[in-house]
Amino acid sequence: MKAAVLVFPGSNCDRDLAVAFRNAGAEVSMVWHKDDALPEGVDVVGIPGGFSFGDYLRCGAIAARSPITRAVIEHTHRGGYALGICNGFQVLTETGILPGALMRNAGLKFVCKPVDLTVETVDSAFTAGYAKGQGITIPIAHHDGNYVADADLVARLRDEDRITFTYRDNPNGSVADIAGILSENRRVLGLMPHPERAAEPAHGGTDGAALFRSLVGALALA
Amino acid sequence: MQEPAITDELIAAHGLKPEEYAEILRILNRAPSFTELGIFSAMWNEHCSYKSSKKWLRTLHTEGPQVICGPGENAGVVDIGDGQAVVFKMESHNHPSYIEPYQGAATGVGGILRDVFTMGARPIAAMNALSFGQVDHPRTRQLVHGVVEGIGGYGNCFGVPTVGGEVRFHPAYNGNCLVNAFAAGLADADSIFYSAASGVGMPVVYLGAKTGRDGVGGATMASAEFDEGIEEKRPTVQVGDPFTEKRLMEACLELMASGAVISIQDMGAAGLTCSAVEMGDKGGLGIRLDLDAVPQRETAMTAYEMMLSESQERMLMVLRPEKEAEARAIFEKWDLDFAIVGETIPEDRFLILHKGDCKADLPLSKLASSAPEYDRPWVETPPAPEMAEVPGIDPIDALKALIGSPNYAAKHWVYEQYDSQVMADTIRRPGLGAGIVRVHGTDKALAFTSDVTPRYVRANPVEGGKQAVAEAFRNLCAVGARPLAATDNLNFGNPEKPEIMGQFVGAIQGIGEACRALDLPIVSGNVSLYNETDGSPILPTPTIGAVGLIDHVDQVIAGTPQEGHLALLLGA
Amino acid sequence: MKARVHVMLKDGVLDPQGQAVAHALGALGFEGVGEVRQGKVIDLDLAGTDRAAAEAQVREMCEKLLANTVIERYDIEIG
Amino acid sequence: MKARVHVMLKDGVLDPQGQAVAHALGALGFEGVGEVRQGKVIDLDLAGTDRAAAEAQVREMCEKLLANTVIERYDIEIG
Ligand SMILES: Nc1ncnc2c1ncn2[C@@H]1O[C@H](COP(=O)(O)OP(=O)(O)O)[C@@H](O)[C@H]1O
Repeated sequence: MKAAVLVFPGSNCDRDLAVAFRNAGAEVSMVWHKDDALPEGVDVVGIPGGFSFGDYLRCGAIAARSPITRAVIEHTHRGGYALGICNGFQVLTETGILPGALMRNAGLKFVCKPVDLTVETVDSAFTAGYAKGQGITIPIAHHDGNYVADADLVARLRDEDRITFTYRDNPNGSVADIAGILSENRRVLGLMPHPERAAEPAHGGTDGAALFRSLVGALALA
Repeated sequence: MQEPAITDELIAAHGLKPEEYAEILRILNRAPSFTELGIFSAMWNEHCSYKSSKKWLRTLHTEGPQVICGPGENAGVVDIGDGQAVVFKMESHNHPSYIEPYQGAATGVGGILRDVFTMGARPIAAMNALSFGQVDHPRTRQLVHGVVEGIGGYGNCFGVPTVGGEVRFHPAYNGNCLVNAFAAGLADADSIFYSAASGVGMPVVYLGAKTGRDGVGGATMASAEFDEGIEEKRPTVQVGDPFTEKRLMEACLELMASGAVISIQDMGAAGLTCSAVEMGDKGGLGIRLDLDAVPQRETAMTAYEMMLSESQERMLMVLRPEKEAEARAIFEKWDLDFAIVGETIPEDRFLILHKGDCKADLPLSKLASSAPEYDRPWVETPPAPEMAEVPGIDPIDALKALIGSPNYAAKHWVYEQYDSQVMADTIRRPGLGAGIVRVHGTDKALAFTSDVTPRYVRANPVEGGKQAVAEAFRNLCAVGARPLAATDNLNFGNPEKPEIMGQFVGAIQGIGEACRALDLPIVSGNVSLYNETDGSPILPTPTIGAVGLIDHVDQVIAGTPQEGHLALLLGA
Repeated sequence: MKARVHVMLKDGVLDPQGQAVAHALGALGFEGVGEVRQGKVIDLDLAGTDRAAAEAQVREMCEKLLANTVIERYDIEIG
Repeated sequence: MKARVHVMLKDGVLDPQGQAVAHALGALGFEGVGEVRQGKVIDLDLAGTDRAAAEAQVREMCEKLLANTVIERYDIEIG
């Protein structure tokens, strides 16, 4: 199973994401934002957390227009998998690969702490390793994680079972407590919490590990 | 452009005393030019020269088998085994943070991170020790919000986990808050980079962001007491750009790995001046700078402005000439400026050329070494008055009062605004004593703490100094770490007052004694004096930042107390 | 030529920053402050002298980068 | 009454956001883009009908809260 982790000049969770993929058994290559193609045979693209371009203008906005991101858009159009965490989720909404937008937290402050989530669907390669309704604890660390979508979009996400995680105690004002969503074909996941920071016992919790394990497992079989 | 004539007012405005100016005349055997005056004022102000504190800093305990590099470089370097080293330092940004809390605190974090990666270390942990005025003082709320947001804004974007710190409130800080920022990085023990230039005719290279008029005169301000005129000094605050700093760090680490770097120095206060003089002086060489080649953000900048600019996110390097193309390509990859701005020369000269004119021609070694050094008069702090009888109070009420006081309340409002887990190696987040970060890819970990209790230091500087060291030492032991070494950030009032100087001397004596007794060498540090407003000083605040080693993460003493656990009281 | 772009949240999208400003103004004792909305202003220096061409170019910049049209609207002044 | 406030970094103060936007526009192929500065725009709904009084009030808001006059300047339009 081959994963590619994008590196924008201000990415700072790129190494963390690569470690989590590797520990789950994936072969990982790091891909520079100025490249215009993904390496041959990539199964999943990881878009890491951080501040891709300083988060200037809007979080993820400049990264979403980078040469490598055009290649990611094509990859997802071909049915390829992608995982965007935190800033990566912001990049995915800015490209339009995922619907909605992420705004400044309702409390206006950066928030870093572990939060309790509910697993809303297990019908995806990312979440197959959890149980539906399971409570998990994963850290967040963001300033702009307030997911906005109009009522129609929220209804559609619900009807199509595309909400993967919800907050139990909403830390940022997200509509419908949404913490993560899937694309229509269920192959692209964007989420604000950082599963790669809860993937080893040393992190003080391992609830995030199942995400990488089930993804790598599913794609290795595919 | 015509440079202003040197007048007594101009000399005073540069923070130089008449006798200091007389010394300049003696060294040069002529009057300095305006640019030269600026250079002297930058090199000789308290902030760069440590002229009031040097004598006492020499008495500290700074050595030990674990110490690879003690005070004198950008940061201290300590062996952690397996060919690795931890590089750390703490530094204040008090005055800028009081004037513009967000940017002042942010650029303080930026400065300390640069100190660490200049030495070849990737920053892996940060802390911040903050002292504010009374909670209900009109300025406090804005300062707390701005400072905390600024620290988070910079550190979070840069990508370093903030794992500890302190927050205190006391009326003595009403007019002068303290912002002390700590950073630690990880490096291979055999590839530490130092500032001493070597070799004649080697290119001097400017790296990073462009130069603007930011903070011209800021180093002078940082050492001046606040007064009514503060409004006019405002434009000396700079804006930080953590995104550029992140790129600068990645580019520098790549550059160091390429073998292109002979020596490197970050541009802090009075950037180009201090960094160039230090590289030349430590290498026993002269430096020539051609200012026309300096990347500039603004038009029509003068030599004076460029030499004193405090624009952030810049470095100066002496390059191996055969590596130029490779080095340039690295900086282009990260979209940063790379410009050859001069070279090392054999003569003892600091030569500044601009638009075909020689703007400064100074004996370089004298600039660095002949800064005045003062043995300021001091008086021993008299014993604190006897405490009044402690009122009889119900223990539970007393506990409630303590927990409810801002100084002992939970600090999560502060540290939850800091990313404490980026890099995915944080083992213990802020909130319970020392923070712990794993050494990436190993089972080792490093513990970090920052401590001082200023009211103890005021009551008895020697004992208060000892106590700060002892508390830091205990905080490390309490998580299972072996204390390795420490850094100090000595914040005091006006050293020209004998009673303040007495606090300073006493605290250093206490810190020195405790460090010797516990074998905890001080490997880096920073002194911030003149923390006074309208003559009223802060509490003496010698912050101690300490680092400990944990051989295996399994040895971390963690866990939160639970019902049924046994409580033991250890020690005297 | 100079261009100025305003990017504001669309009506109906909650503006937490604007709300916080309104709240803070109230706390400072300013009276009669109703709704507050906060947005971005971007000033651009452009080469060229053709106003219509400049406006078309800036519009394209807004669509491609400066605004997130899912939640934001923009207006352009060529000055 | 409506008021619009622009808050911009003073000339000469580094504007990292503006720089990043200029760079991104260049990378997207937009030509002839010189300096870019980014600031805030704040729209306020005010009670009262006296323009001069409104302007004075908004000026006070700027000095006290909306702008950080150490590094920012502001201008006010009463509309
Ligand atoms: N400014 C700060 N930044 C980060 N962490 C902080 C800060 N202030 C306090 N903390 C953290 O909060 C916890 C409690 O701090 P403190 O009240 O000083 O107690 P302690 O005596 O345990 O250090 C510690 O873990 C400390 O690191």
